[in-house]
Amino acid sequence: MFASIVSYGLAVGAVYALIGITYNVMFSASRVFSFTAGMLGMLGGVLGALFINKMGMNAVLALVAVLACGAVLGLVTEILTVRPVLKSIEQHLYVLSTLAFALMVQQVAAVEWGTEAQPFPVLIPIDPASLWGQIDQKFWLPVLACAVTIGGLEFLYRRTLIGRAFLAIAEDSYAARALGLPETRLRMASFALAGMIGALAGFTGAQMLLAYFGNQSILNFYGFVPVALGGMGSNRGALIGGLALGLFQQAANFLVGGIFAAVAVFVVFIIVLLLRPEGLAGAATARRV
Amino acid sequence: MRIKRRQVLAGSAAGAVSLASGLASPAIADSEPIKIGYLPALTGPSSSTGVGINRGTQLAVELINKDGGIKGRKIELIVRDTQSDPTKAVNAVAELTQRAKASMIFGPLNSGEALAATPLIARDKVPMLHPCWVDELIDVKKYPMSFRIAPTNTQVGGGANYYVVDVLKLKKVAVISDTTGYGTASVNTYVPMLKAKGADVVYTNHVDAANPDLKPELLRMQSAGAQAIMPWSVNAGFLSRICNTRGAMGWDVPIVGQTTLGSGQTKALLEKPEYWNKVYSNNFRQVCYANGKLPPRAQEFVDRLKAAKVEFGDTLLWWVALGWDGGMMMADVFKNAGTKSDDVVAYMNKIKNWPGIYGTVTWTPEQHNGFPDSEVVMCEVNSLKDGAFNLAPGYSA
Amino acid sequence: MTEAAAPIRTRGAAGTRWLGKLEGKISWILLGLAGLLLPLLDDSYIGTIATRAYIYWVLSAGLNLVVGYAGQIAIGWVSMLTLGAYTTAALAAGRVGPEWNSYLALLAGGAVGAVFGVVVGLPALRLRTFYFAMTTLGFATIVTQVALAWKDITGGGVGTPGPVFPWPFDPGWGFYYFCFILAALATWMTANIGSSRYGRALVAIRDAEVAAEASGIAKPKLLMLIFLLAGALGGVAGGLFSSLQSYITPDAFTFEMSVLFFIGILIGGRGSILGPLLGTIILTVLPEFAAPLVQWSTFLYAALLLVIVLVIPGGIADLLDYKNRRPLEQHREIVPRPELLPRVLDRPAAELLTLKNIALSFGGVRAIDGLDLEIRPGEVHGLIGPNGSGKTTTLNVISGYYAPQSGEVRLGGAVLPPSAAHLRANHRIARTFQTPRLIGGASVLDNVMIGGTIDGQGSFVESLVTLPRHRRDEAGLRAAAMLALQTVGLESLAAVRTDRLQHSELRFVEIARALMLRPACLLLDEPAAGLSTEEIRRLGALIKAISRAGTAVLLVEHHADLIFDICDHVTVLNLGKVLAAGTPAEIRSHREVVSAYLGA
Amino acid sequence: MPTSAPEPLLEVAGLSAGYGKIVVLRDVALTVGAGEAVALLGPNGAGKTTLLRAVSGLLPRTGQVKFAGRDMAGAGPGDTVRAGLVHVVEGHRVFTQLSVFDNLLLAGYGLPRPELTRQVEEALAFFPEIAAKRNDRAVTLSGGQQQMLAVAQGLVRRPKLLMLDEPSAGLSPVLVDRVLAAMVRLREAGTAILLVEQLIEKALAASDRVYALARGSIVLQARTDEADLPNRLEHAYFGQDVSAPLAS
Repeated sequence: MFASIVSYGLAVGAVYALIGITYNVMFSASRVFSFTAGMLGMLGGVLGALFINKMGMNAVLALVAVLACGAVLGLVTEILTVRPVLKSIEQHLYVLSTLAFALMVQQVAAVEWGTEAQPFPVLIPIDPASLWGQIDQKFWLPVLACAVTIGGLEFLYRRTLIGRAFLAIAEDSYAARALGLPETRLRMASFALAGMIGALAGFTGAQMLLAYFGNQSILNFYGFVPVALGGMGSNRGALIGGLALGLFQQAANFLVGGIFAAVAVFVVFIIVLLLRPEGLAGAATARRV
Repeated sequence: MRIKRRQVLAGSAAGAVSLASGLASPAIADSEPIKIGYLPALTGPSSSTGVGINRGTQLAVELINKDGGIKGRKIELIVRDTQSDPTKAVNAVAELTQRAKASMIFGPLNSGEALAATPLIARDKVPMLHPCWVDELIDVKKYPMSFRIAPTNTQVGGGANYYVVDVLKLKKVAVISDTTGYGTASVNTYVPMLKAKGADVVYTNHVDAANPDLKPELLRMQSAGAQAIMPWSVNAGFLSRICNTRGAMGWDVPIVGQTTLGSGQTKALLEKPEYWNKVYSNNFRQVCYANGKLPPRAQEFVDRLKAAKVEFGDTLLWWVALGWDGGMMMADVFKNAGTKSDDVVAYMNKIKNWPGIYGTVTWTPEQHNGFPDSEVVMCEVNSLKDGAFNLAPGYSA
Repeated sequence: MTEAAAPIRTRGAAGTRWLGKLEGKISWILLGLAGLLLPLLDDSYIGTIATRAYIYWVLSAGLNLVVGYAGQIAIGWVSMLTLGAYTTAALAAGRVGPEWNSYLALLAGGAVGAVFGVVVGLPALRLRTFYFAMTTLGFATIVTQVALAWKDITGGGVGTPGPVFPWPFDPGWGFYYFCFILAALATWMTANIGSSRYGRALVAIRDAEVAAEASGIAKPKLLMLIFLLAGALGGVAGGLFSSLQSYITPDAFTFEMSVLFFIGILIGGRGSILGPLLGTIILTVLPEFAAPLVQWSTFLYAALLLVIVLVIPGGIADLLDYKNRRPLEQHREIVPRPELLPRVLDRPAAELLTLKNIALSFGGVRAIDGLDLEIRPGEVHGLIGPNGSGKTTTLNVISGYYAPQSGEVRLGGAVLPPSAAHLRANHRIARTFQTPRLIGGASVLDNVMIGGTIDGQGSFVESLVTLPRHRRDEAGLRAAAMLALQTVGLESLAAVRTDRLQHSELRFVEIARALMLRPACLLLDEPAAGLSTEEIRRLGALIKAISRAGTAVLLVEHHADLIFDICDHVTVLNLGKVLAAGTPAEIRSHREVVSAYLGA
Repeated sequence: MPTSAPEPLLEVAGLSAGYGKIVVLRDVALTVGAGEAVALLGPNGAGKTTLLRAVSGLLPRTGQVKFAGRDMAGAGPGDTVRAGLVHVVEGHRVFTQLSVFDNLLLAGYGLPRPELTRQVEEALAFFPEIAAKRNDRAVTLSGGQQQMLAVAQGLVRRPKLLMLDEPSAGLSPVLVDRVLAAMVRLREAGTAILLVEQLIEKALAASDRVYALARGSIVLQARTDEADLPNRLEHAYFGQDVSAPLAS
């Protein structure tokens, strides 16, 4: 029982964390929260199932293809729904444009690839006897993906110039432009990156969550909770928040059962936000006049 | 997939036509087609049943019209895809009864929409043929004009309960469902029935079908000492998770329950094929293999389907059969009673042992549930072949 | 705000005013007739669809105030429909206690909606836009979950039959008229609010929150009232919905429906009533005429939303708003009429505004460092100094945006509470802003009327149903605003959308709005920035006249010539300290000041 | 037209710019010769910062900007920087979360690595004080050091013309002198400079020519060695006697 809470809780928590990071990567490049985060997670699963089951790709090829699709969708999001409304960001039109785009994509997924949950194949053929086989890969795959992503991002932001350029844009885009940093291209790059992270989350989580168009709204919400709790833009916060959420949710699942688990998560979410609108690790807002 | 979409278009095109012709005078000349309102869920969630049934109905109407229709009048099937959305169903009912002046309504298939549609159809005094299982839909006082051509949930659950308690001789039972109307309704009805049969219901719960991890549920069942799991849901994902979790836990209890346990989608979602062993789903004697052979009526029907190149390997034979029976039943009624609703009801009240593919139907003025208990059986889901199954062990052929 | 703009007419012949009134109402009359006569078609399919549209509109009418006016992105408002539906149905079916009369049950549904409207609304006071959107979404899912779980009341997944309303509104056309009447009522009431000072305040909160506070608008109280109303309407809509559906199960309350309400409003256009009404009707009817597209309906809604956001943010309301497509006269001149000021500023004699030893620092930087200031009624007090010398900060302390770490601000005898911007208006302290804070989508007159919000007497409820006091308020505010506009010389633009004005005109609109407070003290933050020399001259004359009418004016300005022309008294700040104070002449001759101002 | 420089490095003519509806600059013309140091003075709100932003492409503008003989029409900040015209913005806005060294690397974003590191070292050489803190995060620097870092960022690309916006703002006199001293050395190294400053005397001391901007247009142009300059400036500032004879 405890083992199940931990294994499943961490796995699903890792998926939430990855979606949260997807939110963050887009946010820090543009100050925009995008409803497309959950969409990317959903597509990671649906497209993965499509490529492997219907088109008979092997797992690696499928992963590459899915990541590519994620990147493209990230770019489309930036060009179609973010850039046009960026100059009047205080009107928050991005909430609407990204929501609209996400809904459109979800509907296409539903109609084209079915409203029933599709099976998602076992990606890595391991014999259960082996060490790796001890724990079902649907549990450790997302965790692995999460670790790799965090590591990758840390490397990107700490070791590479382009990564520092991302940080620079996030901190002060005006000064960054004045230095001649290609702000637009960097923003597109981070949306592409976010696209890949979201797709990866969906792809590695799909053995557990199945390839199902309905996962979009679930991931949108549960992926945002870690961001809200961990403070926007903070990937560490998203990671911790995500794993905590996963464990909490699963524990509630065991102790009080399905429906009330959802209610419990929501209540905690609201209470925390009302007490700390900036999140548990957030900062205060700037002057208005 | 392809078939599904083609039929959606066919169906809804008809819908559009009816809407266009709506303002024309409703006077019915003898040459005019007989309008049948048809409310399947062809798209959206839980539409697989609708798609399967629709194939049968469409075929039946096709053939009837090919042989010149009913007394020279063609049957016009006015299809409105409800997407199992009650609001769409309510709109559609208004269109079919009020504007299209349909002579009878077939459907809707899912509980939520059926519950909403039935009182409205009754209010408009249009005869109604029910493929849906929810007990509340049939009530000769409240809805004197609606008849059921399918079993009730009570019958279906009774069949399963009978198999668990009287055939498998298991006393400690766990009952679980998803949170849909169908799921909750079923459990609420079956648990008392089980208790009445002297079984000990050691665990009951409703679980959100979206919840991807059912291990907590099964662990609780196990620790409660359950000897059999009885899941009630039309959600393939949910049911397959139960099978997978049971398999992964290496817990060797039978799963006895809803027909979708045996659907293609459920099979596709299994992690290992053997997780489908010791899984018994509801089915219907008329469309099950006994000693490897279908009953003659069903066999003849299968040949007809193959001849008409209607795909059914990817769905369930009984779905197609149910759709077919619906079409044929309505045709029979109109042939013998005309289209005046009172005559229709009077005639239907007297139908006895009507030989359907899906079941043998009998109605009386007091009883509009026409499906015989004896034809509700259980089958071995892992014996799926051409959309049909073997009778579960323990039934006499 | 087209509705609000419609009845507005500058002093013209009675005939044109009457025509103008009609012009504003014509679309409503047509809609009403259509609704009344629809039953003549005797097609109850159309009847059902129309009834559904009315019911959805009852909810959307309220939601429109939340989304369209207050700009709160409440995506999950379907939860109110769910709550209302189950409350009404459960009570009418006698699932709790004895069976209620359907009409009473409907009222109860409204009440429950109202309560939860406030509960869901509360986070909006603290949370950022996207966060709030998410919470409403979350709440919507929770409500359905609970409906599934709480079997005794809701019937769980099996659901529960909806109420049947007895005569005169029994099923069929009776019920149709019931919904029609309620929809009309909802429209009337929300339109009343929309065109009242409450509606204007909402839009101000949406587009110019800071200016709203300066005009004495208290955001929390107002938003709660709106959420209450929107929740109640949602609940009533739910009750009607449960009756129309005849039987409700949780799967009837989908996210798609929530999206439909929300998008209907935005398609209609923010800050309009007619637009969202049409939007809702279109979205309700559309799927019926596009049967082959039924499975694509959500896609179409979303696509529509995207187009609206990117191409016509104004929505349908903008397309209907032909009045604002009439070209404006080019080379306009602003000719203030200071002689009107005595009428505008008719109020008890103003008092002395004093700052004592104010100190305020951001982080390590001392923005103001022990500042003393005296601003006398009837005088213009200039405040100059290099960048970062603390001029605007001083203004913000006086108008209550910053709380000083030490020192106090007094008006006459009263000490002003630190950092309570929305209470300053009660002390008749008005201000303008470095960059004009106006509502681009609203008419100039509406923008000015916002300045007088605190002079309204009527309560929210009185405005809801236009009781006499409300009508007196409106008439009074409108007259005062027109007078203020004449004073600054913009009356000819009263009915024009503010975002069509030139920059210089915006500055004068802000002054007109400030005058609505009949200010004892007027704070001007660089009013001359971006004005032509001639305009600056007129501005100067106006400011001087305002002070002579007994107002204490504090003028922060870079245009030294303006300062030296009109100020009676000048204070020079440097690094948050007073460097010198005196008459313009003294200051000009003050070498140190000159060099300081030039920055040595 | 000034005869001070044989062929102007920067040539601005008929330039107008503003924010949304607010027109701040009206028909501004000015030139900076190669290796020349020019001070741009004027009261607050005159449009000095706006002018720099418009020239460096941070703000949309109308009118003509020629740099090093090339028409910069439609050039964004990136192009301007690459062309060798670098704008050090007001308020020492450096990236506080990054190290000093990273801040400088970013200033040369896109340059090949070896070249980039070399030029970063060069830039650091101007400010030994911050060179010592190269690995500290910029948030740990004092205001003055941050300003030096900002200027150093401006140097990384070895600009032909460096535009400095109020490098003295918020600095103690000592630091101001240091920053301006660095500027003088730059100039000796052949970099042209356009300096926006509040501290008139210091600005004049550091430059060859001066423009005064008031109410959005150039109201005075002179050589810094001309007599009675402070007086004429004052008049220009306070809006009287705008018709002061322009320098020849």
